[in-house]
Amino acid sequence: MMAEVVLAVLLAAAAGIGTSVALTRDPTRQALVLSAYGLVLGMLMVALQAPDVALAQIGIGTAVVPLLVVLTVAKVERELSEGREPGDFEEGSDKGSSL
Amino acid sequence: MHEVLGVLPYAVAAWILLVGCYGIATSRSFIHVVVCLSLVQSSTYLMLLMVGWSHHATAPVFADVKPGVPVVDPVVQALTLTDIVVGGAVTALLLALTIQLAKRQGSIDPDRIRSLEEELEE
Amino acid sequence: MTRARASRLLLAVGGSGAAILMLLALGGLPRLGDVPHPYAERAVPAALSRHTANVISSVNFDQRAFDTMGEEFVLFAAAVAAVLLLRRFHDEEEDAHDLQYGPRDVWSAANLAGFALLAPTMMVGLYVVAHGAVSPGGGFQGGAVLATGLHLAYLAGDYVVLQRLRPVAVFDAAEAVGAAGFVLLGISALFVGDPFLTNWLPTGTLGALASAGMVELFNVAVGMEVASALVLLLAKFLEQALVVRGGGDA
Amino acid sequence: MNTLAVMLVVAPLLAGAVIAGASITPLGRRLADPLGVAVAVAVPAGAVVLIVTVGETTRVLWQGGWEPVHGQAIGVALVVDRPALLIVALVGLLTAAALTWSWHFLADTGASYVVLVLLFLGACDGFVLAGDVFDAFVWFELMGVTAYALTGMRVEEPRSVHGALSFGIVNTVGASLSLTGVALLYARTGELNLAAIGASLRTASADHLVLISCALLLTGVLVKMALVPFHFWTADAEAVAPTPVCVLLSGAMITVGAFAVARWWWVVFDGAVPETAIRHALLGFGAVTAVVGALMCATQRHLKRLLAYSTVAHSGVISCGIGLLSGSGLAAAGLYAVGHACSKGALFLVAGMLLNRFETLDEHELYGRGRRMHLAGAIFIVAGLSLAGLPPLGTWAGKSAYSGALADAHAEWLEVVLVLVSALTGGAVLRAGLRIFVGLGDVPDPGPDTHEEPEGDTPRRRDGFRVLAPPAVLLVLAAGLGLWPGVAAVAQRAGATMTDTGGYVDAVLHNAQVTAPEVTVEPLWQALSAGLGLLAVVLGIAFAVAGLWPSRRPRIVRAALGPVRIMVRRLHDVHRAHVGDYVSWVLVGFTVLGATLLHT
Repeated sequence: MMAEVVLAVLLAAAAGIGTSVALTRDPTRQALVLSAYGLVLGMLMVALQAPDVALAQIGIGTAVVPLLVVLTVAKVERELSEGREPGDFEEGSDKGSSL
Repeated sequence: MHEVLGVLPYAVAAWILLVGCYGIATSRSFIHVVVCLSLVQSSTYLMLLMVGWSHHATAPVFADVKPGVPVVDPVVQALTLTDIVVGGAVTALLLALTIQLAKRQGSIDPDRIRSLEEELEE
Repeated sequence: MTRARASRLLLAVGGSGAAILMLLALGGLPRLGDVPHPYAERAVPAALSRHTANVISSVNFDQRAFDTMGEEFVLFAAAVAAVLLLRRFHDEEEDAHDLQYGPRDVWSAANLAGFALLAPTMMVGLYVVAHGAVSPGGGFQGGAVLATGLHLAYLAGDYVVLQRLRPVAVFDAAEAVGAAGFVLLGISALFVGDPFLTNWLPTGTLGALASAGMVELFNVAVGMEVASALVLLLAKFLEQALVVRGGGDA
Repeated sequence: MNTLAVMLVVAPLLAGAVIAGASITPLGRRLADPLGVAVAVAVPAGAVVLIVTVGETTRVLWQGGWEPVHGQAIGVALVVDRPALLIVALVGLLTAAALTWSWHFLADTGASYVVLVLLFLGACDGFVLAGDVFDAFVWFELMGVTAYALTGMRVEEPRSVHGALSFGIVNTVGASLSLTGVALLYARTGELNLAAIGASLRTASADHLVLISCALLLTGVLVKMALVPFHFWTADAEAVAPTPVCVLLSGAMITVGAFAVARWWWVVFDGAVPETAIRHALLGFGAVTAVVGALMCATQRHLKRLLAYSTVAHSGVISCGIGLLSGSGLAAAGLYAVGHACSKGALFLVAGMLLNRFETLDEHELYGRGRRMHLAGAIFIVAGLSLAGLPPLGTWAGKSAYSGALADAHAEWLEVVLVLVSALTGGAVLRAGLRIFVGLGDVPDPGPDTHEEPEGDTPRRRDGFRVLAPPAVLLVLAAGLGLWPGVAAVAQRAGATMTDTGGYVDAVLHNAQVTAPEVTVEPLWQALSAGLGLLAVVLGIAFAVAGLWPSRRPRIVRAALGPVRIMVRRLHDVHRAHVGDYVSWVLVGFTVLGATLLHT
């Protein structure tokens, strides 16, 4: 009984935080929300009697992946602020015939 | 209580899967896309673990408990473990590609970098 | 219809269709907790027959070790790929000689805490790898702890120290040894006349360290592989994020 | 024998790890090419040895020695039978051709390129031989990860990186849907072994859960097979991937995906899911894919993009062959897939030679510039005819087998699709070949700059033996297919093995000695199929001529092309989407697939 209550609460939290991961548009903040989501997922896994999986999830889903995201954000923002010219291929070009 | 929960918990996994797809489809940044993709992957962890859970069963580690005690399904847990590592690897690879995209393209907005379908017919 | 609206419409059709299908499918599932587990009922005795207390480890490293081999190579491939994709390229190479590291001002207490935590974290990581057969944990989890633990030095703010702790070539090699090691352990069974990946070492008493035969060795190979692959990944991303271009490249 | 079979999967992986480890020293780096090619040659050789020695029996190898107890599986099985070995041999052959072609390729990537190609090979082999649905998923992911990395490895090319990202994102969504399907099937049956899941499902009629699990499971594979509307990543990735990787994506991945669809249908779902449901789905998706792919292919001027869309079209044809749900349909699909993979591989390799020499892949830009590349030009044009299925080359053997299978299944209308695909894709290749290597046709308008970086740091301007031999060998194999009299028998027997559900289950779960069922073999050479093959080629040549001399088209042709052109423009508009749309399309495709299965 108690187990189901805990599960229900954690499931609701996972659904809620998961939704906000998708809806958070700012990348740095999204990495934080992702980390929080990873933690909730880890707790949910403990509640589902999966301590092994929870350990891996906390290590990879809460630490490594969000860290990689933050590092990517840092790199990408610097690249973009350096104001490189976008590549020239994205303009549609009016090329001639084949058909 | 499980009468109340029923199959609703599985719907949480399906919800996360679809919300992740929604995030990808409406995204304006490839970093956001990749994070949403990891959300999509995480739905499968949940689905697997919930399928393996049973009432009044403990974790399948016979360190503190004696053999014979009911345990939850260890197979799906092993699968989830594998899946988590695979998911992390894919995410890392796609993030590396995103970095290169920013360097080469000067943008990581999927809307600005549309498909390469520009070769036109007559 | 504008392109943006067409995209929304497409998403609405696909998303709602997929949602309806998923709901229809879920309606056919047994209620949470009532799913039958015939495979699991065979896996548990199989694990105990090989004296592996942690059934998940038995599934991962013995009964379904073939999956784990594939999974290990996924991680291996990802690390090789990250090194390949994040290599410095022509235009970057010109500036490579005046690369410098981004400034980091860190409170010295954080510095100290980072270093203080370094050693115990590594110990925990090794413990988790070693006890994979008997308690929750194992090569995956321990490897992840080891890799992140090593990067506490970065949290402590000292990238130079981290670089010294983490000579990338060594981890390149360690990763390959971990991956090849798993395969070679599997092949070792062929030499004693068993099928590939057989747990052919004698097993001890349930619950004791080194009770599960080959499971321990597979655990160590995976721990090595996971730790070094994650270190390589983090190293490549850190390098990208921290290294700023000197000079006038813009 | 059992060791050899396991080594088909394990040897490439181990060699990959060894090369990666050795390459931290300069001496070790020089090991990469010879060892890589040696393993890539050894795999198809080993597969051929097994094909001969194992014969028509099915061997089941239980990894870790966990044999089933009372017909219930514990470990992971590799199922080694004739059809699986044939696919393994094909994939190994393509890998060997690709690695030979790219010897000393991309010096700055070190050995990583060779390592990833070998892991891709191991993953394909594992996926094909896996008798366990989750094991297949793991190999599926390894195939994906290596393929995304290989596609994006030319990081100096922005398109390359972008194509790899789209590829990775769409395929990962597909993989997650597949894995959800695996979880749902596990919830129903509690099994992961394919035979065990199938046996369990067949005890009851399929409800919504089973039908939708089937749709979920197939979605991930259909993405890899590039069926419309799961195909959007294909042209983005194959147009920009390094040439040898294009060979693997278009030849190996499509074929391996198709194999999985067939195997999973007969082992897991046949007898539980109604036949008409899957028949409608595969024929419907296949026919639409064939037509869309052919039209898109015919209207491209970027060579690799043209070839990529032709891959989409041919994948549609292969899907139709599976959808006939008969051994003869599978035999046709298999023969067609082999003919396609070899012809397409040769075409991609020659296109790569053009890229490295002239730094562009634009058909108009290349006008007449290949006049002095006699051998390469000959290979390209013959491979184009082979793609169009000129008897007895390339896809013709497959098409001929289709004729019989279509008649058996009362689906003769598909002949029209087959002829159309052959004519348009073959014609487009011929148009490009004649324009580039012979300099025929109106002088085309060059359009804006189409410069692309050549592949590798020190691109080869001269075409040595190592560059010309692989496409030539692939072409000879494609040509030999229709000439070898035994080919029909091998294909028909392999098709019958695939459809023998009971035999598979008995071999896997009950350790039974199972031999492929006997079949009556219809000869390939029949008036109808030869005639249709010729018709397709004639139409293809007419199409090529119309494309080469747009100024001399008769008025009737112009009038007729009007509506087609509008339709094609619409089609191009749809393809000018971004990655978010690609994912929406995957969901739409899943919806259509699921609805088709539920409806029938």
